Amino acid sequence: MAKLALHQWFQKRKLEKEAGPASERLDIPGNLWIKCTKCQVAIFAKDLDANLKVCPKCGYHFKLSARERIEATIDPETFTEISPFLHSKDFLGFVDSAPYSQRILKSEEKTGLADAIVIGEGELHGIEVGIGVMDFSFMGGSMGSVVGEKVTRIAEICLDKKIPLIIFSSSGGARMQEGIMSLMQMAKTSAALSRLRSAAIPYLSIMTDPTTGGTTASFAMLGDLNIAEPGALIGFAGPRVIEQTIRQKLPPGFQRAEFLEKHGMVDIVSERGKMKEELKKVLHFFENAAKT
Amino acid sequence: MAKLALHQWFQKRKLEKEAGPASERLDIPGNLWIKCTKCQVAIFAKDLDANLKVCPKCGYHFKLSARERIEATIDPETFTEISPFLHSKDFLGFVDSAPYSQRILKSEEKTGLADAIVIGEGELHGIEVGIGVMDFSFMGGSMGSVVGEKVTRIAEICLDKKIPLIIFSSSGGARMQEGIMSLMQMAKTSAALSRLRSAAIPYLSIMTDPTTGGTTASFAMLGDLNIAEPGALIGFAGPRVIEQTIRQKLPPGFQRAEFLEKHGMVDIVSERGKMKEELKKVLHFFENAAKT
Amino acid sequence: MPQKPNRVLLEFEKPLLELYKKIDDLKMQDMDMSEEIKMLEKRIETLQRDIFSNLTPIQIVQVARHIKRPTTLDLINLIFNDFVEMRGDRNFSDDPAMVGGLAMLPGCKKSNPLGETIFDQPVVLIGQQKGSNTKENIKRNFGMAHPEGYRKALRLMHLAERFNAPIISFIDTPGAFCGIGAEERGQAEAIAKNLRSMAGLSVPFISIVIGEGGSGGALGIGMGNRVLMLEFSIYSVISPEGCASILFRDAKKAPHAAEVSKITAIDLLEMNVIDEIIKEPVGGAHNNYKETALNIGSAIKKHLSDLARLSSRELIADRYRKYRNMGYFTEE
Amino acid sequence: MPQKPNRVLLEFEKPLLELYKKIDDLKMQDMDMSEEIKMLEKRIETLQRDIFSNLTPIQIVQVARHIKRPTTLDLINLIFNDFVEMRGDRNFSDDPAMVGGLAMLPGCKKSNPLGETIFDQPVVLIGQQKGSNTKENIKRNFGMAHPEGYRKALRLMHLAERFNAPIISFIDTPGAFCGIGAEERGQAEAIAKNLRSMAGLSVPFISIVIGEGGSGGALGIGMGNRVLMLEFSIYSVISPEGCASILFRDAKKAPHAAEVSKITAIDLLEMNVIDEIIKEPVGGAHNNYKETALNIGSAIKKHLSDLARLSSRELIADRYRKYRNMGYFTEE
Ligand SMILES: [Zn+2]
Ligand SMILES: [Zn+2]
Repeated sequence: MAKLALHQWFQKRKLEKEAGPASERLDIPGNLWIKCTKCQVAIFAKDLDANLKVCPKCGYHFKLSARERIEATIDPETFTEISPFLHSKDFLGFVDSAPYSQRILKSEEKTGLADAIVIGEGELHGIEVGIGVMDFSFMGGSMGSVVGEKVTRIAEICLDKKIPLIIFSSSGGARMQEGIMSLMQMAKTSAALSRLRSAAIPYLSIMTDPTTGGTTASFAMLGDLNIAEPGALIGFAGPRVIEQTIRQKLPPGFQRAEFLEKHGMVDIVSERGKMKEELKKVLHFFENAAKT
Repeated sequence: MAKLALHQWFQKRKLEKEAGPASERLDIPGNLWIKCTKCQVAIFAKDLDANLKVCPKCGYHFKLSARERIEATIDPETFTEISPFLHSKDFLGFVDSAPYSQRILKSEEKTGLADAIVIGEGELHGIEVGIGVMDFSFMGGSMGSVVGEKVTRIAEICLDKKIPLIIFSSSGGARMQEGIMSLMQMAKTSAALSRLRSAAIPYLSIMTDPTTGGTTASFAMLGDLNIAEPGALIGFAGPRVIEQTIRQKLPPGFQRAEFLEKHGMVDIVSERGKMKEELKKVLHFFENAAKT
Repeated sequence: MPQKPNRVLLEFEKPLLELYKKIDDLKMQDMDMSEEIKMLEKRIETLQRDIFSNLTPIQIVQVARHIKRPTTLDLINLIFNDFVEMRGDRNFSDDPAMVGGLAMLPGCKKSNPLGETIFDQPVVLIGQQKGSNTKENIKRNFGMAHPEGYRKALRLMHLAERFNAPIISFIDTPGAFCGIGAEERGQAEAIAKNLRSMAGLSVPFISIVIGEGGSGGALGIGMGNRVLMLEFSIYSVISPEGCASILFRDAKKAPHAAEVSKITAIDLLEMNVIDEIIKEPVGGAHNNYKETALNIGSAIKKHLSDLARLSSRELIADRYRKYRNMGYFTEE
Repeated sequence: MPQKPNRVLLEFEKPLLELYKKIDDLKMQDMDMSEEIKMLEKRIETLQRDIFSNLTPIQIVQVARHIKRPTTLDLINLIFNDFVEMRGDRNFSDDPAMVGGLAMLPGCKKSNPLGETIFDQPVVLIGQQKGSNTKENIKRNFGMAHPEGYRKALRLMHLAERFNAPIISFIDTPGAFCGIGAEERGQAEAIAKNLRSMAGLSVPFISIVIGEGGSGGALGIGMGNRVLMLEFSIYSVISPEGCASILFRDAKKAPHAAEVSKITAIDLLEMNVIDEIIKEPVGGAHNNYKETALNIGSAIKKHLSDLARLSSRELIADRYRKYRNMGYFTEE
């Protein structure tokens, strides 16, 4: 399954849906009922899915996989994945509790993804866009060489085709198993965005729960508009690191999307259900600005 | 005396010096001894002058007139005044405790200046510069049409000749007797500086005690380097206005040069005695940068 | 039972009170009084027209500050489509006293060989935001922005420039805020940098004073290629009260200060500080938001279409000329 | 009576202690012992050379963090003339953990038809600043900058660009500071914006790791066309201690983490993350500031003269290529 491109996966999923209950459902505990992380209410899995995985009771935003996000964002049948077969290389021979190469294999099996991001082209309300979507379930959405390369590739494609770039971030930061190379991805991706900026190609960054570390301190913070999902944890350092550094408890709401909005780092905090509409308005603006 | 250009004034002063004690000395109370505003020590007037009007005891910087400042900054015999005969016009027919036209005449008589700024060209350690020096004793250094026009003219000359611009500010803000026109001088001078910036002509702003209001919120804050004299009051609103607004006492040191340095608004706080040397280093840098 | 409208009448509008009361009384009756009401309403309109054509400067100040006067967001929502509000200065905070974002201006016209095309023009909007009641005003700091407000505005201007969208700014502020934090974070620096940056903007820029144009705080977003003013708005280097207490040492002399400082739209048009006066509905902008918005929208479209003919270089030169020429002096 | 020098010896330098003591004793005697002292000093040098040619990664970490290691300002004052320190981010504050300003680099060479000209090159300098003792370190926040430090650096980079001066950055930080204020004021935003801006700089840009190159905080001023490293400095995505406690769940495994993470100059040169290693004096940079400065100065001049041949466009392209190529992956 690791070597399955996303369009193949969509195809497979479609077939499975027709055949019977999707096997992916099985990894949700209890299958049919899900307990909300925030308000503890039990939600019927199908209702949660229908509501884009937002708790109908308290509005808590569950994490979406890259595939779910693409489905929720890109017009049906318009998505083409790019570079689905890029894989990380364990060039340091890094072993912590397990060898890095094994970790990668495990994550591939678990997620059906080749690394922590999916990139591709598609349409959003009929507007052609390049899109990158990170997936937190692949090694905590950590950024290594593959994430850096794919962000760069999709940025270069957008530059080439003069179409807007949208990136949904969800990341714990740099992938330490790739040492300094993971740090260099911050430089690499930011350089790619520098080119987009010079060419006046719009770039929209959407930060979802959580977006921290090297991802935040590079491409996630550099949107022409920075957008966030409600309650998403967004920061440079993780809250635990800060608590250890300053030896005090952090105030409630610290580093949440609304906190960043208040502190001037985020333009819009948008509920998942309204996100596509919001993006459409913004893209429509840029599309027309480019014409006049 | 109002219509005396600065080079004529220097000439006159030279003659007077040769003839006997300068008549300007008479406006300092007690003539020979001056009490320090800050430490209250009595200083022999000649010593104070020799020390560029800085108290030898506590370092308090007395105000300098525009002419004294030019003498302290520009190489001897190199200064040429520009537009010495620009005069304010009482276009609103403004009368407060006295008609504006009379206020102007009085200030002209008192200071020997045509308005609150002197502009000209000269050399600083052999480097050609355009310079503007405000004089607080002319209606509190307030900015009306003449100050705005002269700042703009000297900026345009620097643009034309590709020489650096230096402005010493000392101002209570906009000249209210010129109504909205005094406000528009902020736009006018900033626009002139915008041209300098685009052409990469260096502009050094030196803020002296006090620099507030519309002057601070336009050309004074826009230096490639912002420099200040120690203890100078620098702000947007005057301290009394702020105290009235927030109904509390201001902390000590508030809005002083060192406070602005700490808050990131000023590059260098330089004692008057070291100012020329500091400017020389900076000008030397820019001169060489332009060559390479 | 119909509710009595929540009217806020200014001192000089008191002659209207009796007529309004009569209408209210008629509305309470069981019989159909619509004819009589219509007549009364006509009389009100005539009286209003009369009153508002003879306002003194200090009365105009009162209209400009009217609590029910349409705010920046009120007008944005009436004039434009698809407004996307953008928040924050990317430095320190989001300032609720300064708003801005992306929007589409419908009904713009472009001439071409085949005739006229009507299109939606993308524009970047900025403006000071007052509240329509005390609670809102506290949240909006009475429209007095901090440095971060000016820095948010600057961020939006640069975005507009990058994407080649015209900028419309709405000016409505008693002034930039005076306080410890504002000084610490460089109120003067923020405004100064905006002035310099506005001078160099490569896109068409229109500024509109819709209420109070308070000093450097107003100018900090106001260096348009065209500066327009609503009929009963003001624009001044200092408030009449401030001027009175500083220059006349008596705050009660504000009416006199308003008079001599020349702060009304007509005065400013005469001095070439503004380019056009936008008519207000009978009884002032607060009496009819829609008509106000319509008038502003038309003015924006007219000036945008004029400015569209200029190249980036020409736009900058046009702006330079405009501000370069401001000032009265003699040279002998 | 001569004072005993205030030496700070690292654990692995302990073999030197006895020799130092002997010298100290000899110096205390009344007789002339200069010959004997010279001999001992030679033995020390030999031993130092020996020790420093076989340092383990964690020992290099210790040298890189040595309290007496020359700081950014130490080196600036030794390498350049007429340094003018510039303060402040024009937003919020001046960050003492990040310094910068204007300076002249003497002794630069330019070839021309008539031979070689020697000239002073104006340069813009930025760098993290550590203290040389606890008091200074507290003032400098141990070289950990807040967002305002990165914004000051950015201001200086833009100034350099405007006046066409090359930029030299000195990297010496455990990392960008982690704290409430740093998060509130956008540490991530500040670093991200610097990265994007550095990528687009139109002037030659050289970054030099002189001590600790701590993660994003180091990279935030480190995207030079050339990246150089002092021999015993380190550059890593996370400190060995951090890596050990997160990945190996045991902070004591820092030596192992230092080993496997490849953070020394030699490792990084092999991976093409840096372009050159600058030799340190025998016993490390802290043993001889002047020689260290001389070596760095020569390296800067060499690379500046190389980069001087590139146009602005080529400089940007050169930088893009450099960072574009970073990463290891397969594609099948
Ligand atoms: Zn819930
Ligand atoms: Zn004194």
